[in-house]
Amino acid sequence: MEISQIIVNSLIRGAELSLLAIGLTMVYDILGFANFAHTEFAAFGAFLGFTFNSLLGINLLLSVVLAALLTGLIGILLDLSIFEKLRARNAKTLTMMIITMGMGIAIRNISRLIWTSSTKNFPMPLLQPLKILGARITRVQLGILFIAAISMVAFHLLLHHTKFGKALRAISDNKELARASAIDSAKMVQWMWFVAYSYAVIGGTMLAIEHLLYPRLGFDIIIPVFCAAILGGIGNPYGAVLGALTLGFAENVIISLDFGPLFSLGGLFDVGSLQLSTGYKPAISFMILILVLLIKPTGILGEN
Amino acid sequence: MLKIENIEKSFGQLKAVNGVSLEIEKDDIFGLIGPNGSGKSTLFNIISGFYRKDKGEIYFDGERIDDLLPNQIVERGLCRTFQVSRAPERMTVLENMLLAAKNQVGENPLNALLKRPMVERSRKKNLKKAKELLSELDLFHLKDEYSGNLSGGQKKLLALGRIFMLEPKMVLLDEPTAGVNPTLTNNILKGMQNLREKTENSFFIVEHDMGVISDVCRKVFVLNSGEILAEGSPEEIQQNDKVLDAYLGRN
Amino acid sequence: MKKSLVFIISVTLLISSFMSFGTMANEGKPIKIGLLVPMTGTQAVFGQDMLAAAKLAVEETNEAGGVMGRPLELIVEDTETRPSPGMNAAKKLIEVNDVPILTGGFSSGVSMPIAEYAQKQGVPYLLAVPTSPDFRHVGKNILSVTVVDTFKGKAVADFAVEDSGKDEYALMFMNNAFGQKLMEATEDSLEELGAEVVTKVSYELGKVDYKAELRRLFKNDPEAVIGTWYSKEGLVTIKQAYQLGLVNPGEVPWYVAEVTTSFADALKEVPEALTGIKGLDPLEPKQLFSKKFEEKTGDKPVTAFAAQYYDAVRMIAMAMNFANSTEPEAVRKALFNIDDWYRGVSYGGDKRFDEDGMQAHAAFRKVIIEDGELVDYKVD
Amino acid sequence: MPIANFTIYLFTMFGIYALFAMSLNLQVGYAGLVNFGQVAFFALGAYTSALLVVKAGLPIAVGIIAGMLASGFFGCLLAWPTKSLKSDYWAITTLAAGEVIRLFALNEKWLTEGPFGVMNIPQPLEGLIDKYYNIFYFIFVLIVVAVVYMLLSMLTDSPFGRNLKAIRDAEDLSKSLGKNTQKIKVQVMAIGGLVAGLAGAIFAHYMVYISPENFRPLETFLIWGMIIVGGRANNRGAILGAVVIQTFYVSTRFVGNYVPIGSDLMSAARMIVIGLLMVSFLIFRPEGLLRERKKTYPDEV
Repeated sequence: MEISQIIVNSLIRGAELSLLAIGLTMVYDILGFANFAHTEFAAFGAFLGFTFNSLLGINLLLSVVLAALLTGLIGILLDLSIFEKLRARNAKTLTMMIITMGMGIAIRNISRLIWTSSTKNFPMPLLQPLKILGARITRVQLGILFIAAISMVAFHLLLHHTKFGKALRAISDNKELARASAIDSAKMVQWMWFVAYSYAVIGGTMLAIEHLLYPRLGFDIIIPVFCAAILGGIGNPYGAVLGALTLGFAENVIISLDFGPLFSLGGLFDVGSLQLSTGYKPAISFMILILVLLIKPTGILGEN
Repeated sequence: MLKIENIEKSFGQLKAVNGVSLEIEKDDIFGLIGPNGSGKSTLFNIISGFYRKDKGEIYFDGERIDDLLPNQIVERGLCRTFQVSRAPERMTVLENMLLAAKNQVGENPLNALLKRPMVERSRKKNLKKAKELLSELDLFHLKDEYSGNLSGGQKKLLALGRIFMLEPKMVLLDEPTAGVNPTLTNNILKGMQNLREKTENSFFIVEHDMGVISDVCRKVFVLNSGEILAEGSPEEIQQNDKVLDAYLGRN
Repeated sequence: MKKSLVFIISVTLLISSFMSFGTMANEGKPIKIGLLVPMTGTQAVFGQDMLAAAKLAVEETNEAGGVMGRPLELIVEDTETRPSPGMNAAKKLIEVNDVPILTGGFSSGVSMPIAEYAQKQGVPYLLAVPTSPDFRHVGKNILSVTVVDTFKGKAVADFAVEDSGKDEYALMFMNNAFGQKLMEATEDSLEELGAEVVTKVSYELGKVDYKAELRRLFKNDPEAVIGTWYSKEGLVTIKQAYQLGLVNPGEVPWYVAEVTTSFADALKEVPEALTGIKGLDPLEPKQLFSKKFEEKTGDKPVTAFAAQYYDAVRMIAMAMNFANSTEPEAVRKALFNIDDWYRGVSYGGDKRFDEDGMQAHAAFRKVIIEDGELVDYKVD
Repeated sequence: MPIANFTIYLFTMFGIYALFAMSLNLQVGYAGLVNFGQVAFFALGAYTSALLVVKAGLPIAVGIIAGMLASGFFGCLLAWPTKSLKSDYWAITTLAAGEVIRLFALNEKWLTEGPFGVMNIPQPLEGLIDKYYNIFYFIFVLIVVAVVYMLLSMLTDSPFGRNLKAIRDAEDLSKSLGKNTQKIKVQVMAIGGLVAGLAGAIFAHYMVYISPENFRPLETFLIWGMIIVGGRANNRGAILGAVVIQTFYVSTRFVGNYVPIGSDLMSAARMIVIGLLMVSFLIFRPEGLLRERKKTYPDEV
């Protein structure tokens, strides 16, 4: 495959995953637990957007924004009704993690109950691809890259030019201090859920638009998203973006590599072409995850 | 007995411990004081193997220990407590004591299944010792209470009790009386001294309460900004100008 | 401990009471047969369709006087497209509901253990959809209304070679029992016809991204593509193939083993991407069933599987009437007697069994997709 | 006797799930190691035993033991790179590992028969006992559950079990008391693996057929539901949880006969209930139905 095609594919995959990984890494960092329901809410939000768009006939962009806001609100509500209480009770991260897992199972099946298991397809014009520098890319994919870029710039501005962003970074830098200081951390945490889930919905919708929308979508991307977040170093949103892009690249390269020459030991044996079975594609992110954990568990951008 | 040479440790930009050297002899109580953020806890964490040093060497009983894991350091007889006492939520006080006992046969899962009589014998022995220690520390009445439910002071006493189950050669105590009411503080100090006399081991105490230090310690080290500022007897320290400026002067 | 004991006992009582309800109802009038349908899990999409067809068959049977003068009733159990729940379902049907015969099923992987179990229990199982050739050897109680994979593989290979005259083929089949057997059969037939298979791609079900698989498929520059999909996977694959610029049936023709199954969704969602793709579908004589089905449900049957479910239920009802009994062995034997009489609606309608209870005949319809419609196709 | 058969089948499955849940309980309840991929151990036990018996023609007992060992070894292997990391990473790694094992079973046809699954798995003593085989197998499972329960109780009551709880409640304390926590974690993953592997092997020889479809992540969630509802750090809780959740799961089948609700909806509703049960138990009754028992030492000295 052309190297330009690999880059384009990796960019698209990375863009979709990063919007999901940003929120995951924030919550993980500030609250100290891995949220296993994160990607499930992304899928749920995508379903909401789909409903607004194709059933109520609202414009697609507006539908996605509405769905993102709504899912963000759900995030706030869940924090108020569940996580805040558990934090007050000093519940262990283990408890929190299992709760999110249970929540994920429930959300996934609520989507199934409402929208059934059958797949949904965002109404998008099906067009032959454009050719840019030898790589094929569709208009929809270009749109996805564009929106992802805008979302990331917006996130950067949010982090550096708002009171919320400053407070968030302060807490991230020194959790003990932030708890003692006057920063209204409860309110900040709720904003954080809002942002995390809103971004997750944008990412989830982009995935659904490019591929398909179905209730198990959230579960199917949980490992790559976690992998991206850990690869980038937990708590570092820029790292998450970098991690997502790296993962996207690794997935595309490994699946198209021909290991034949490697195992023929310089032509000694004829093993023909030896490629990783595409059935193992979901395992690539796992392998990378294990490698990262073995070599540098703090991620590429993390400190030791 | 414990010899620290030129230990350095940084967290990102911050140099927490910057070239600390000190030596502690056998069979006595030593103190380490310093203001908040002076690197006391970091130093303790390095000695006990919880943090990796960046540079320097540590010797205990003539053996180099700065590359060992925490449990390996404990095996050599150097034990520690924590500033914020750890107290397992769902383990009773007595279980806490039994947990600390050294070299239990039943810690190996195979032994636990196959060598039942030996496990039983070692359990009886440890149980006896644990109960005695609890009585001495005045915790016996709480033996079946979950350690998570104890008060801060009681947790510190329990931490001391656990340490003595381990029969260490040297103990690192991280602020053993911080946030504890005066009666319990006395209990803790008394218990510490009693036990030390019986077992002839050494103590190295981090404290910010000068009173506690001067009561029990023979020699005190003062740490400031990651460096040793002064060392000497409590009296000498209290009259040292540098120390007064840097630390006591603020009080 | 006491508490848990009390609990266990009450649970047992609860379950038994449920079950006794089941048996009490069993002594009532209707004659019950067990239907295994995947209503959840990876193949849930087809479940509704097949169930509706089976219900239509029951309705028609009852309008025509029922079975031995008694109404026919389906007991429907969900296999969840997973072996364990599938087994639970079959056990419940046989052991609790005491049905004399099972039918339905979908994936061979799910139905295989059920078949083994039914064989042991002496309860006939008339397979409606599963097509693995291995069912032939399970035992006398296992019968089928559909043709095995070897038939289908040969049919699609013949069609492709005859129509395109190409020599180098790339195959893309799902990684489950059905897909793999079909791929084997297709490959064998192609090689017999002197053609070569240059690439084989097995894809995992339920994924949303088959770009890597598609790139593999075209890696060795095949002259034609043969494959089959389930509805959801078919939609993703064809969408992405189209977006990658890989669908040009004028240059590299595509042949699909089961068109409606593969593209039920794609025909609705992305008809433009399918134009020019050719393939096979089980021949439904005169489309009578589809018309009835549409009248009844308002929709056309999504796939040809519906017709197979319909056939299975009608054949069982007829066999019971022939045997004038619901005794399992009698029904099984009667199934071999009705097959000359019954005109089915799937695979051309000839439902004669061979000595192993498998189908011996099948007729396919050759189609080409134009503007989202299946158009009859004739090889020149 | 059809109903009796079905009941015996249900109770046999209770037993298999009870073993499975106890294995998870040891890791989660006692040692606090979050394992979201327990189904991988179950699958390894099942496949190893099935393949050795079917393909290599080894005796069933050898197959079962090999299944346990394979699964226990996998526990070590998985624990090795993660042993020094926070428990969150365990959760993710194990979740992913569970899927990798299933993908392996699905893709390596030369070994596992891929999607076809392994068929005609022999059953112990199947020629000898004919009519009452169900009852025989049920009793066999019952005995295994009892033995495993006893052994696990011995373990969790021992100093080893105490070390596990200490790692769960205060890992750095255990380190400061000289416990080699990394080694203990590897040990507990291995033991949990052995038990899950045993459950898997028994399952394989009971079902006579296994395929990758048997080992979807759903199974892991079910046993999580079992130990959270039944009670963590309590082996009786795990058994009770297995009975409760499995009963709930199977009984929805019967409800479907009386309440007109689509089967897809029913299955979704069923999983919603299990998810919500997990959440609400952790909030309102975190200790589960049977709480962890306080260990006291009566005055005997």
